[in-house]
Amino acid sequence: MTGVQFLFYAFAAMMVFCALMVITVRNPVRSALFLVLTFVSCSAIWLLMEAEFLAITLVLVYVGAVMVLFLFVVMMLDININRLKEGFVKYLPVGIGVAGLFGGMLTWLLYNVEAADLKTKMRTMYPPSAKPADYSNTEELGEVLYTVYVYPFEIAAVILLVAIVAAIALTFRRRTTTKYQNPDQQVSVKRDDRLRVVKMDSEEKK
Amino acid sequence: MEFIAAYLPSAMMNDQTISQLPLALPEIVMLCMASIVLIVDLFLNDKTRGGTYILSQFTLLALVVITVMSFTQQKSIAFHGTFVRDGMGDLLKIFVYIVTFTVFLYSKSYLKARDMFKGEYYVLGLFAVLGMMVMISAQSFLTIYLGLELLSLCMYALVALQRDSIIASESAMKYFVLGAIASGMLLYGMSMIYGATGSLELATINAEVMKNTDNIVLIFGLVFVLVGVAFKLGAVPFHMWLPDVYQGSPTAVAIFIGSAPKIAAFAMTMRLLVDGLHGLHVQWQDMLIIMAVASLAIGNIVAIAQTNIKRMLAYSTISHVGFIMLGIMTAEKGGYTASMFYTIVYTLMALGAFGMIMYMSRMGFESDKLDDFRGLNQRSPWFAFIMLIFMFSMAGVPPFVGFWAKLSILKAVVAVDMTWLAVTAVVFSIIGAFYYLRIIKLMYFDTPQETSAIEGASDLRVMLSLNGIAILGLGLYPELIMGLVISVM
Amino acid sequence: MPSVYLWIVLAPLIGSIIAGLFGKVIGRSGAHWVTIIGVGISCLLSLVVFKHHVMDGGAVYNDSVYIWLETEGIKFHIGFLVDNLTAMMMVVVTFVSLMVHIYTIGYMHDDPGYQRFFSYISLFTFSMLMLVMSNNFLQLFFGWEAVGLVSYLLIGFWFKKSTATFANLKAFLINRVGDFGFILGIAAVLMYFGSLDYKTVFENVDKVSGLQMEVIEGVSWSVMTFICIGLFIGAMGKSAQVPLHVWLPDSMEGPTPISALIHAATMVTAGIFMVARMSPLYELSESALLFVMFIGATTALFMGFLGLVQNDIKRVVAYSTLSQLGYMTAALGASAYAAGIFHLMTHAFFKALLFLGAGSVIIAMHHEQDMRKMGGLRKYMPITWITSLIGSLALIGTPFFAGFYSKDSIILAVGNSDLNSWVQSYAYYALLAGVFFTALYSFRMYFMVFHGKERMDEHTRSHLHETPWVVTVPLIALAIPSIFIGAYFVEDMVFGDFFKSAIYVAPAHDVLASLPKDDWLSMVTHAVPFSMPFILALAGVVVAWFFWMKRPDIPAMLEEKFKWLHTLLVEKYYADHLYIKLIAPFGRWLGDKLWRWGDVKIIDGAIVNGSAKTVGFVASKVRNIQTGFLYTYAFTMIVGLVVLIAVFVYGWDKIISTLG
Amino acid sequence: MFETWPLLSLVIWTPIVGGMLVLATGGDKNASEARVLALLVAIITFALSIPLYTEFNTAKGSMQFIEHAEWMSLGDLRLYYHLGVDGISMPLIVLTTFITVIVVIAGWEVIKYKAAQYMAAFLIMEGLMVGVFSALDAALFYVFWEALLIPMFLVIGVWGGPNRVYATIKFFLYTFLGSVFMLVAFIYMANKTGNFEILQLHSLKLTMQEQMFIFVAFLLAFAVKVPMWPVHTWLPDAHVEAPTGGSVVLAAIMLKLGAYGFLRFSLPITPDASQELAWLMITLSLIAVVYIGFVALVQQDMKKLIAYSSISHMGFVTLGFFIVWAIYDKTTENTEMIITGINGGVVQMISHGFISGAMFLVVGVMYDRIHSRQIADYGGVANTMPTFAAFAVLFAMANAGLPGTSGFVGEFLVIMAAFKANPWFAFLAATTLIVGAAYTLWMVKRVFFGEVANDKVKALKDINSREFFFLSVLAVMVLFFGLYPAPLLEVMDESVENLVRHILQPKIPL
Amino acid sequence: MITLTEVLILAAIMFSISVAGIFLNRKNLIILLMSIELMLLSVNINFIAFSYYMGDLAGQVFVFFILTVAAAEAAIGLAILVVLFRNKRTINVDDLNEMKG
Repeated sequence: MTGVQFLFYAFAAMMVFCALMVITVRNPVRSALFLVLTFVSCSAIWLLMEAEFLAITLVLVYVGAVMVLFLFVVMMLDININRLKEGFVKYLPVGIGVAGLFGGMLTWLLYNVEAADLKTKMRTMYPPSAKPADYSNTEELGEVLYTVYVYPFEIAAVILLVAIVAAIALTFRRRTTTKYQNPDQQVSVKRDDRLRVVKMDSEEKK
Repeated sequence: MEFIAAYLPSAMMNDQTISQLPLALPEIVMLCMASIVLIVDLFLNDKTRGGTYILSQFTLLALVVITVMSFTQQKSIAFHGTFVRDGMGDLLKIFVYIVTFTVFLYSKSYLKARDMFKGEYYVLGLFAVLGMMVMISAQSFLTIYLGLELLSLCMYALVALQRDSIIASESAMKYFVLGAIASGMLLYGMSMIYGATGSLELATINAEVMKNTDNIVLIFGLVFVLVGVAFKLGAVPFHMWLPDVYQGSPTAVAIFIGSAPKIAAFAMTMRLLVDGLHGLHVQWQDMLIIMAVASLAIGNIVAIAQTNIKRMLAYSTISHVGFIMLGIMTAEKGGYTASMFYTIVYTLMALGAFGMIMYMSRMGFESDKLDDFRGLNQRSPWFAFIMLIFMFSMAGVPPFVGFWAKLSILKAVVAVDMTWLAVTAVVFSIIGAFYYLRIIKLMYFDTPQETSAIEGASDLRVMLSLNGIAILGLGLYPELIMGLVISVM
Repeated sequence: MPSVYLWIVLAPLIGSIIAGLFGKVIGRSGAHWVTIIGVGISCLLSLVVFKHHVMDGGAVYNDSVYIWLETEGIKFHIGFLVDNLTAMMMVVVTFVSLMVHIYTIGYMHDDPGYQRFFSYISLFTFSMLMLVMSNNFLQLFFGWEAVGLVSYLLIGFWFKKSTATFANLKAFLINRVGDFGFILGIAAVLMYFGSLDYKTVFENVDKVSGLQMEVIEGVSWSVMTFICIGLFIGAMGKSAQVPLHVWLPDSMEGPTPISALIHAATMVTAGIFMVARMSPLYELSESALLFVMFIGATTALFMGFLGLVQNDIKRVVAYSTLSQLGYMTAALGASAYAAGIFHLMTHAFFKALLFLGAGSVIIAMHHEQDMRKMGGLRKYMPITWITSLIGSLALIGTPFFAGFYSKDSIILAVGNSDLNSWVQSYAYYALLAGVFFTALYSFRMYFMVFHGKERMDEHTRSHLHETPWVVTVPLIALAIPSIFIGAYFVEDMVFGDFFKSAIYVAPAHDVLASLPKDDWLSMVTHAVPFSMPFILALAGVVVAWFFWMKRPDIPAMLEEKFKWLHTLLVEKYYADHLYIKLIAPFGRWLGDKLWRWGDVKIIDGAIVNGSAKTVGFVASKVRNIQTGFLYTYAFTMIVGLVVLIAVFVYGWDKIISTLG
Repeated sequence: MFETWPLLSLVIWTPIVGGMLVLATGGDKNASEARVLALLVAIITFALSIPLYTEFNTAKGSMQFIEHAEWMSLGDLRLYYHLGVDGISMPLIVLTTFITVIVVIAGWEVIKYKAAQYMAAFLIMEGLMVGVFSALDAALFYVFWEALLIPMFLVIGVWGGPNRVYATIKFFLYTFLGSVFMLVAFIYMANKTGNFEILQLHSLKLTMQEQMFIFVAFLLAFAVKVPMWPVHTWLPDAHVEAPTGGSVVLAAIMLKLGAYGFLRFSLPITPDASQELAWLMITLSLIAVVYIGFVALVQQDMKKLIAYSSISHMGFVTLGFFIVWAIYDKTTENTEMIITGINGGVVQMISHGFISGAMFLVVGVMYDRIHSRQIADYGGVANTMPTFAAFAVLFAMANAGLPGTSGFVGEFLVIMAAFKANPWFAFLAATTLIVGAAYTLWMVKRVFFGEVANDKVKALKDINSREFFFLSVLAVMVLFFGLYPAPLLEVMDESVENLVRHILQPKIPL
Repeated sequence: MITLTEVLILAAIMFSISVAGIFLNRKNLIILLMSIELMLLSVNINFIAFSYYMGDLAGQVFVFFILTVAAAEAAIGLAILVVLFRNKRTINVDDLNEMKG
């Protein structure tokens, strides 16, 4: 077993364990934290596969931003944790069955896939030789991202914009109980708005 | 476009990309206008919100003009194989604009009555249209996925837009979770195909697939990709979101979900299966048959048991999707033509049916129960007649255009020697006819529960009438659309 | 001449239409005038035609008026064939009809449906003329059904009476049973001859006579027999032969003039006429002839029995009509067509006379028809009495009266028939016995009505008087031919060549030719006093006198003693029961079951609504898949995915092989 | 003067456009205008249809008054707006326009609720029915065929009786069920010929197996419409619930569509399959005649009774068509009586149009007064409505197939032809002489004869001039075609001969 | 050396786990959302693996975009969750059954 192999298996095992914990632990906060761990292990594996930029991005974006968002929401919403895992055991066998069957099918298939069925450069299942030392994954990605993939890149920008708009539209509440002043209205007030002259007939004496 | 290039750093785009920019003019205009609408809306208050509406509608009309003017039958691939401009795409886009325009028009009074007449609806709507345009013009897995997500994210948000509605947020949640799962599966499939072909571009993929059409990894990937497609179309068994979302979302959103995205989904299916994976048609034909028959069965049968018309329309959508899939299933030009025709016709009918619901609805009253249609003929004979046109058209009764749509699909199916499938389809459409008839029964044979006259905005009434007349007129002369569709296919 | 034929037919039709459609405009007298004039013209012209054909020996007229329809070259005509047979029938029909028209003025005097009645009987005259003058089977069938229609309308003339509407329905339906056979016969004619014109058919009989057909697998029938029996079934219906006789007695629910005209003189004899007309066909099938003879003889005897136990005056006459029709039919069976037609003619007069006489009595008795409440009417209504007596004597075959000649020749013919079968001897003895019973019931009626104690109530008796001239004139007018016509025509018709080509008798069957050629006087001298028929008739009269004049206790005693026999007769051999209690209820039962089970339960219930319900049920179950729970939805998607993978990646065959 | 007129199009579109105009007159306050307009349109259409008869060249068996135009293309299929009539369809068209006039008059004062819509529905239906009879493009035919369901569905549902919803949905689904299979068959054949031209389909070669499937598909469509046993159960329900006009059109014309379909499609397109399955068709026809006759006998509802009698009578039509094969002797190639059978069927169609229409109008006249269709609610109507009773008895007799009325002609010809096929066919068919008379006249007896049954009957008023008009017009027609059917036969004879020539040619490719 | 198959199998296992998570979680919507993240992660692993073994950068680019979109998706998903919680006061999956049938 080479070092790379060892690292891969170690991180893979950790990742699978953490993923399992994500879906099984009772407390959503813990789930979120296990998810962070999953991502970190994954990031390590990606590093093994020379996707340095993405590995770092994963940690930065996911662990740094998305998971924080999750935690934030989990904590913001006052959730009764005890109720959340009810019935878990009841569905466990079915869940394991379905997921097992599914995973089994996938695994078995992939295990038996012939190299010829995959378009790998060397027509082999083994990784290519290591990149030269001055190779920069980030640079290479950056180069294509703004040239070849400029169109998708723009779309991705729009998607983020939509996410912003949508998130605000959904969650931003103009509190109706709060009173606001509108200086514009205050300044442009007219006499008729404030003053009303009421004409009344004089009362007749009886 | 030269002047744009002059102000851009040359590193950002190479010359080739810049010279291709005019091809994406509709997308560029849409993006700009959507952003402008977003910004303009900030400066508008509830009284002047009409500006957003008018601007949005103007955008759509302008896009119709732009796309028509630059209409091309020429297939040109741009932006390093991520974008394609062709006749089919242009035609579908034009219909997307028209449909969206109608959606906005129908929804206006509905939104006003529910304090939802806000900029978000239009901004998200326009972005969703942009997403559809991207999907329609996609020529790579990447753009398909991004377009799909752009569309989906807007839709998720739109469904939840009625923030105080329990069912709206519930259906948004369901839609979101299931949609995310579906796109996860789609991506998994894409990754497998990527692994087997080494490319994300459909043209290259197709070339690779042709070399080895029974590659197990490809088929494996195909199954997953198809799940994504089926989900978007709403085919059984990936249809479960549809009824809940249709029912739960505000009608103004349901009409949107129920119409234009079907065109985009059709385009996506065509791009993926035909442009990209045509080599695997033997496999996806069988898959489509299974899903199409299941859709026809479930859609038509379960619709019978519905009492909510939006939900019923959802099931009816599922059954229509079955027909659309049958056309694609033929893996022949005739079938694609038929499917495209069907999709367009279906959106027109769905628009009308939802438009009727909005026409009937009032402040604080959804009018989405079947019973709300009781005795409509006594309250408003003209619109009862319009609804009758929509229902019979959906049921596939001539002389309405829905019949021609079904006919062309059946023709395509029979042409590939699958007459049994055509027979299956018609058997289910008989069952389906029952629930359409039931609405007509309610409108014409029953006495109204309330007799108050129905007020509807005049623009809604005009448009709805036009919509109905279009269904009838196209039924008498379907060549109007059919000719276009044939010419671009 | 053609226009004359046309006018003979059209005159009554026009009268009928005017009286029917414009009855209110022309009023009561207008109605009877217009119809009487119509029928009168018809009668006069018929006499002209008779003279032309019979006296002057004019050529047979056979031409079509217009083509009814044409299909693949087969032309169906409306046209006339006038020969001696037709001419004779025309005279009989129009003459009796004219008499009945006149008589009706008196009989229906107070009836609100006066115009309608005249319209009907004129229409009847038209229909009957169409029938007898037809030159093809189709028109024959037209007339056949048209007279049936009018009969239906007239029996139910008093439609408020439920018995009347019951009787007319019954009459129509039983006739339809006959027509059923008739139309199959016509169909066979068309199939084998390729035409329905008499002329073509008769000219081609030789080609068809040898043909066989298999209606039931393995049993081959002669085509001729099939055709003849088919047609004869029609005749059985119309001429009320056993077992399709049950409608005739009930038809007496109609007004009496109808009974005289339709149900005695003309319509019921259509069957006889038809068979005579078809003689070229019948001659080729001995089986058919035997069948005809058997039916005729049976009717003649057994219907006569029934006359004995009836107390309704009209019914007695009705049963006697049945019996006499049986005689005619039997004559046809013996190939003695001429004799049959001869009897038809004489019978038309004397039976019409008897009916009108009975009607006259009924008028006088204020529409009381029960003979037990009559008696001794002789002195109140002399003309009616005398004419009725003439009628009765003619009926029983008293020498010198019309009925004698015709009836005697029939009995002789049947007796001499060469048909070698038990049927022939059965028929002969049945007819002989019939003579006795005819005399017995006829004179029973005669005595009960005109002689003996006056059993009517005081009120009726005080009003008894002879009926007005419109009633008695026809009686007299009919009484005259009832006496003389037999003697006048017997030589020509029975022994001579009166009918010329109209009737064809195969030489082998020609019984009439084998009889000794007598003139009318020698016929009488041969018969009196030692011939069987004469003795039997005389015996009948004597017994009748003895039983009902001298010792009325004897019939009562016999009635007591042979209770079962009496009941059998009163119940008309339970034939009505067969139809009303068995066949009709069976039809309704069958219809009910087919409807309730076949249509409502199985087709509608199980299949139509069943499948609709099944779909609904399935829908209500399938919709439960949509549980509303997110995980079910996701689960469904996953299951769908797994299935697709299993099927398409692993393959059906692989999965099945691993499972099995 | 009519040579250059697009007569068929005019007859189709005048009532449809007119119907729209009537619809546009709006609510019930303009009912009288709507009625007048509807009558005007109906009469104009009838007038336009008359030249079809007068200008028709009876010596030609081929299509006449042809109109042919490009309509559209469906993929590689061409669709044409192709109209034309032959001697079989032309009389049916004239019958349609005639009956519509009667129906408009019959619904004059009776229909008070949404009169404009009622009239419009019938006018539109008229145009569509004429379209069905004159279409020479199968797709066009199908469009008219199916579109017809819509107005009829509404007519029964809106103006019908208490159980109308069940009846009308049953009617719609039943017929829809049948016709979609026909559509698939059309498509199947069109894929072979490249278009839907009926006349080209006639000469299409098809293997036996294909013919079998196509025949069965056609059978489903047409048998439901005729209706044949056992797919007839929609008819009694639809008839009972439909308003009088609906029943009249349904019985007088709609049922003929199915029979017409057999003639125009099943027989010439799939002759070999028809021959193979002729036994089935004959059996079903005879079951219709006999079985349904008995069923009619026990009906308590007048309309139901007449509906069943319609089914029974239509059995003669199909019998007349399908005995072709039993008559035809391949060895001698003798075609004698084949045409007669088909002629009989067609004549029966026309005549049944008049008679059943008249019978339903008769019931309608009574229903308008007493609002009951139950036989038991009547009795002795002849006492209070003598003129009406005379008409009723006349039509009843025609229904019972009395010679001299049009009801006889078709039955007679069919029985004649059936005898040639097999005496047993004729035997069974002829039982209708008895049973048909039994149920019709029994009903007449119970409804019209006898003492006045109750106060309602006692209060009846005899028919007014409007009712007298339409009943007498029908009576004249019934009698005219009974006494002189030759013109009818003359018109159709050549066309039927032409058809038979076609039928007798095997279509199986060698 | 790690083989491609091993990586793909790892991704497949991750995918299955996420599926199990979606199925098993009947109470907590947040965990459902996390499961979806897991699913996307497994896809990403696939892409990276293929990209690595084929020496093709496109896979990595795709992953880049998936990450972007997933972030946006998470934002919207959580926004919807918040809206839902405000309306229903629960994020229990079992309570999401206003509509069915």
